[in-house]
Amino acid sequence: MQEPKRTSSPVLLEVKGLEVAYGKAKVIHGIDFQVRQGEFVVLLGRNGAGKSTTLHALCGLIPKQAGSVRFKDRDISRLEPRAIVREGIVNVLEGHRVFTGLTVEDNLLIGTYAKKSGGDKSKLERIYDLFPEIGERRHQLASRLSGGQQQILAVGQGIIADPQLLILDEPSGGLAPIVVDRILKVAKELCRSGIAILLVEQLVREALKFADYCYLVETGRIGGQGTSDEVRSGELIQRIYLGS
Amino acid sequence: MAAIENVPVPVHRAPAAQPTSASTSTALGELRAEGVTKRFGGVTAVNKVSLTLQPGEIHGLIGTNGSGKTTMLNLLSGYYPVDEGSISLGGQTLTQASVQRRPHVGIARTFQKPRLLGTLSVLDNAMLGGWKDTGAGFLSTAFALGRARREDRMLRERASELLHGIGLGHLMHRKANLLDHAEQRFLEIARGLTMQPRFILMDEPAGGLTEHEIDQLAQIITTLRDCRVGVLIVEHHTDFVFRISHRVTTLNLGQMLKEGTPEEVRNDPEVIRVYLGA
Amino acid sequence: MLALLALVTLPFWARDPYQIHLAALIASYWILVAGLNLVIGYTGLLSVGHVGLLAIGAYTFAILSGRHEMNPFLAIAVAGALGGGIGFVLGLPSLRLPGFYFAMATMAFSMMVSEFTLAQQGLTGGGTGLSVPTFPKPFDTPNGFYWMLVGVAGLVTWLTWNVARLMWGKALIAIRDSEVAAASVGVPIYNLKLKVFAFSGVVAGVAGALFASLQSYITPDTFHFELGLFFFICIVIGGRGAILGPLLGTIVLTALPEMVAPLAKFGQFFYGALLLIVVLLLPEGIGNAFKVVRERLRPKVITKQVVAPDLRRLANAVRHVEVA
Amino acid sequence: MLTVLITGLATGALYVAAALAYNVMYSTSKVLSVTTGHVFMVSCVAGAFFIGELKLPMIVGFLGAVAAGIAFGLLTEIVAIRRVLARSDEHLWLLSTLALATIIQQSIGLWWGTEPKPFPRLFEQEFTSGLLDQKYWLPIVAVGLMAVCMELFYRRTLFGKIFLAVSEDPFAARARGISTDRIRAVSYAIAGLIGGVAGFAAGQLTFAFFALGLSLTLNGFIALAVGGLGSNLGAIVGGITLGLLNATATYFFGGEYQQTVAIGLLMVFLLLKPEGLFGNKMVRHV
Amino acid sequence: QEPIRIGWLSSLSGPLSTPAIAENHGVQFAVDELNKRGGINGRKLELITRDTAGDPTKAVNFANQLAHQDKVQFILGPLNSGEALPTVPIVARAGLPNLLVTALEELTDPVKYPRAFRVIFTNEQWIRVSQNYAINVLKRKKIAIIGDTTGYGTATVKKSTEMLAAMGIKPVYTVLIDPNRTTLNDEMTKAKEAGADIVMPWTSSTGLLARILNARGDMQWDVPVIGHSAIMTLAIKGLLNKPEYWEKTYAVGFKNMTYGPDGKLPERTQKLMEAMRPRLGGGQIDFSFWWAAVGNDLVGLIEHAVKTAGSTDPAAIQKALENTSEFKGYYATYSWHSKERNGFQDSDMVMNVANSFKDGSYKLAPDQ
Ligand SMILES: Nc1ncnc2c1ncn2[C@@H]1O[C@H](COP(=O)(O)OP(=O)(O)OP(=O)(O)O)[C@@H](O)[C@H]1O
Ligand SMILES: Nc1ncnc2c1ncn2[C@@H]1O[C@H](COP(=O)(O)OP(=O)(O)OP(=O)(O)O)[C@@H](O)[C@H]1O
Ligand SMILES: [Mg+2]
Ligand SMILES: [Mg+2]
Repeated sequence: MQEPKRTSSPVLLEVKGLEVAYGKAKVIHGIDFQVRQGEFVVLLGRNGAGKSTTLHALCGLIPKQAGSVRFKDRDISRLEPRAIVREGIVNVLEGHRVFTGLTVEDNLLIGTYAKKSGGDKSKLERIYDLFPEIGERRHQLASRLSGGQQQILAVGQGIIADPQLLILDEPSGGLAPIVVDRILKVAKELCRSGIAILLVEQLVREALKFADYCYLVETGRIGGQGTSDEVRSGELIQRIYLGS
Repeated sequence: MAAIENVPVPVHRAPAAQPTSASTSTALGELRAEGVTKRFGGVTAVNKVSLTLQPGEIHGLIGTNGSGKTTMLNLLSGYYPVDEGSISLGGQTLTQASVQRRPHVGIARTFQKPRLLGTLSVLDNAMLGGWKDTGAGFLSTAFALGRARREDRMLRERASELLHGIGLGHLMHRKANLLDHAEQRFLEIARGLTMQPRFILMDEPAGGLTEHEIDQLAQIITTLRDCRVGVLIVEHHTDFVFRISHRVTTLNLGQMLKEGTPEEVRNDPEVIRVYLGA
Repeated sequence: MLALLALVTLPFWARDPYQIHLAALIASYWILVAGLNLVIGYTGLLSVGHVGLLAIGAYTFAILSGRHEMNPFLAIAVAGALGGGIGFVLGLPSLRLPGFYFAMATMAFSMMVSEFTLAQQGLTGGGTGLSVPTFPKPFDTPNGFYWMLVGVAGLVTWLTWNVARLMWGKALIAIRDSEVAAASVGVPIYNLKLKVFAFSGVVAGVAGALFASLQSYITPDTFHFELGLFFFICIVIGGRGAILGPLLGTIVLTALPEMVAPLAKFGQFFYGALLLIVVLLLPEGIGNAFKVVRERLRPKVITKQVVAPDLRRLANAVRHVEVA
Repeated sequence: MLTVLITGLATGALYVAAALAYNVMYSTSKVLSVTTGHVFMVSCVAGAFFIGELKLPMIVGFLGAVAAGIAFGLLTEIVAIRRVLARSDEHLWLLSTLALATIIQQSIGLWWGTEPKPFPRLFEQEFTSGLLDQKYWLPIVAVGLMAVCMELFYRRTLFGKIFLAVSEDPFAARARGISTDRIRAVSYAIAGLIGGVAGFAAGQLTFAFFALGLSLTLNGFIALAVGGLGSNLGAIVGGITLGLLNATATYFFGGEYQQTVAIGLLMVFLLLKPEGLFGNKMVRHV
Repeated sequence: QEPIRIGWLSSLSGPLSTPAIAENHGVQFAVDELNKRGGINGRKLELITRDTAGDPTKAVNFANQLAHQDKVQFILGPLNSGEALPTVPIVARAGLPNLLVTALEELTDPVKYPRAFRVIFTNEQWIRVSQNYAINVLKRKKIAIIGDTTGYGTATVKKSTEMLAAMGIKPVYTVLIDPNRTTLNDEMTKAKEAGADIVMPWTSSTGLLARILNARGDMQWDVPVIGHSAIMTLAIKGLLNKPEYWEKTYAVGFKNMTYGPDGKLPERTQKLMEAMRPRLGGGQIDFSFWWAAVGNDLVGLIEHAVKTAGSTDPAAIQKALENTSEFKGYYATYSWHSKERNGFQDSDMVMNVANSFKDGSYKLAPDQ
């Protein structure tokens, strides 16, 4: 379908006919979507629709059954996760998944590991400025952090890896409204600075407020798409709210 | 089935419990925390917070990340000893009572990250919630004496009723690690309810749920309220909290910021500044 | 059911007493493993030292019924009691230790026992060991004794099966997988651990007595540390949280060395090799092998269905709290 | 008495090395491999074979022995660990590593013989030099050096943290661009290196003996438990303590109760301090 | 003509494997020779070997397996007392003749185990000969006893202490040591301080024995050492810091495997050696040859018994062995009778010089 107000900037990530199964149980039945350079894309859809699975698959974390993933016009479907991270795709997993046995600072350093400049402390300060609440606790074990603080740390871990495509899987999980707002603002900032964002969110309203373009995932398929304004105004929004 | 109506509540049978008195008195009593403080090394996670939870009340506990909500819950459910202040239920003090004692006086809780037993079935997980009502010792269990079997059956019925009620009836025999996120949350609540608690403390029950599922959660919680169960909700889904709570307490940096009706709290400039945002 | 029949009638179709002996040996091991299974497989306590309790049971029986002519059945009871008692005393402090430190405690215990049996020549005959009497009629023949063993094994299995299927089983698994969850529903963790461990001690003591009588002679080398590891592995290879699996594990691991026996001095080597192959082929453990295969053949399709509460029913289920 | 101390230190050094090897493997895989002690045996036998039988120069023999150790470390990871960890969360690794240990010990027994064989003298030295004899200080120095190197390795590089990350949440680690299998292999190679060097250095003390492995596996584990899983400082203190305890126990109580006394004391200590000397303290659970 | 089946319980791997392997050579050789000669009364011999790896439980299983599944007519071994203690009663219950190659006294009993015949010396004989040499020949009375913490070690230390006590001698120093101890300097120092003028180690662990000698040498203490015969094996030589550390070391050996003054062995022994040499690689023999000799005698005795009994009927075999007197084996001369199951005479034992090992045999110790 033709998409009027979508940015015309070149395609950064293109997923075509992606299919994934856990064991024999197929959960993704051919998903296609695009992320363009400097674009802020959001995937919406109810629990278990297959959003996270899609993201895992395109990052090479779980095997794909079919489909291709192209990034910067290179086929990365066969690459292993390390290579994909080096290509510049970083996935912030859902559910504040940080390394609780390490200190906050070490967690961030891990974030930089894949880069050539693995382990340089220079970028830390930037993160601490963005998120003072973890800056205060930089030498604490991550296990001592509150759930939300861990979620913030996870996002920080993603940002410090300075990706070209930052994937945020339900970053709002366990965050105070004001913090959600801040995180999404930060994402928007990154977006402006040229980093594409691929967001998965349950907070539809907030997500649409920041996103440029939106896909609706319904049980392993793309159920609909459009620019945020189209979605807000169109009938799609109902299906999203009903959780289809 | 009929059995359900005349299932006894064998609190008096509970191993380490003489609280027939306790349970009846708590039936009217309220869960009360007075000026509780908790420090972790340098951090003061909770600082002189007071809070009361009536039977049949829905109480919202909100606050920025790291403001001490979960810690407060852990204090009420006994995971941490309080450094200062006291916790009591219907006049009976719980300040020293261990985690294991809380269920016996009727306090249940759920966790920010669901804590289910992945290898067990949904039903078994739910049944486990009723442990406090089993008095059967090791031997009577090993020899499957009448009592052990009776208690097992009783809890089985109780749990399956609850699961049907909460909407997991169709998953009764699925392994818990195959549930997806929402189902896990609901199962945790079911497990808490099998305890037949006077009060249930929920840590971010709506976390990661869709609007639709949150509505269902709201219905469940209001039903509990109608059954005179006191519910404490720690939540960041503010409109959800404001919608169903009678009263809301706001924490900030471990301290009480505002306590009042949803209306009052929602419109409180401080709360808006530090928590809700514009 | 059929298997049970086969077991009981084994003496009638077994080709020779050797097979009976092997079956009897497996039974005596299983008696211990069944009890240990509650400790390791269900409660998740990594005990590698039960060989020590086995030794205690064995020596108690040998000394009482051998040297002091005590009635064998009484002697077994004493052996069990002693095993339980010592298990209890061992558990009292060591069950407070987390995971691997507990394993180390049990390991230390078994080493101490073996040094003790070596050093206390007056009591245990030291390196020369003790001969162990057989049981009175009708258990004095290999077949009779085999039936006795199967009987005891059956009883113990039934006991553990009860524990596993009723509330205790769930509580134990809760302790294994999430002490936090266990505590939150009021499970007195330490208390349960202690009881289960003591029970496994009793069973180990009884197993020791029977094992000793089967061996007819015991020396400290009979109870080498690897035997303790062996019991642990029987359970692990069988798969935790089940009873059939560990039983299979015990059978396989006991039978393997006999199969490679004709290889004489290469036997040990091939034993190791076979073990490795078993693990690599069935990383989920023998017990789960069937399940895995079944899921390969007929994968469960997880049907998604929107969670829809039935509030009336919920209200009923909750409200009769007040009714009571 | 001084002899007791020195011999205690020397054997203690071996236990330290074993505990260090445990640590590095555990840090990536949460596995306490039964083959830990056998690494020492392999390298020790290899050393004796290269220098003693093939008459190769000392340095070549040393490199060969260490290479053997590393190779065996890698073998352990590839054969006994990788698949098992990928497929099940149970303690099956105990079985797989035990099986591998049995295999290696038996094959060495068949090839090398079941009698201890001499380990060549590495440096010219009179045997009458008593406590200054190389068989004591070689292991002590070698292990000391390695301990320092490990510490630097953990301090200077990101690896210490990476290891922990891999063991705690492999999936998340991979999402962060860490190739977990490779990292785990590295850690096992390092363990092989430690075992290789220590096994070679202690050769004159232990002789090249096929059954060397298990007792090292056990004592190393005890030392580790005392020091606290995951702490290298703990490994050092624990190992030395155990070595001294063993020696003095024999000295004062004779052999009968050597283990009992040594381990008994350690147990008492553990009960007072359950997380071990330097194990990390309570972490937040809820 | 169905074959005569012989069960052979040997610990080919694990502890004591060296003598086991040597004996195994002998048994195999003798069986093959016999079969070449057409077997016994036309019946071939079939040897069924089981490796018990020194584990009693395995030994028990295999004893049952051989007796009941493989239906053997004879059982040889096992070697290790810890294994033999449980297997002997089992074999006895199965009513099979059992030729023992284990020194522990308790194993023979004409009443309890009428068909168990010991083919080698008993512990007591062994200790007696050693102590006799120490006390009466070397004139040493301040004895230090060292044993290992295994069953054998503890038992033997106990026994020898009792036997000394019977002679009114109390050891000046006694210690039990874990076989994998890495150094014995402090134990030896203590022994010296205790004023010992002879050291008697009872352990079959060559490592431990070598360490004792090394400690003695390193502290330049010229005390004689008399102990377990493993102290004479070639394995020791390599483990010694210096060759001369092997001097003043003696152990029990056997008349038939000892070089006479003319530097020759008894020619029966020599013949056997030459016959076996090709199988052993042709070169010099590098293990104590007497084990191979014992292996041969085991088979020789079976032949003798079956021929005398005219069948393999266990009862008849028992009779035949009971009435054996002065059966000249390679290793020793055996006689049993209805009340005696230990067929080995003291007179077959002599003391050897440890470092005199040559081509499988030893030189006679001085002053005998
Ligand atoms: N490890 C797994 N094994 C088997 N099935 C799985 C696994 N992980 C997820 N699934 C199933 O795959 C489907 C998609 O899951 P996924 O987590 O991708 O959904 P989602 O859209 O991310 O939902 P959420 O909003 O909860 O994150 C669900 O039905 C889930 O049950
Ligand atoms: N065990 C602990 N050790 C050290 N600090 C802790 C511990 N538990 C909590 N804290 C600190 O106490 C503060 C409150 O934590 P808590 O988990 O109660 O916050 P919260 O209100 O639940 O936040 P969130 O909404 O993100 O879950 C946090 O700053 C946290 O770092
Ligand atoms: Mg998801
Ligand atoms: Mg929280």
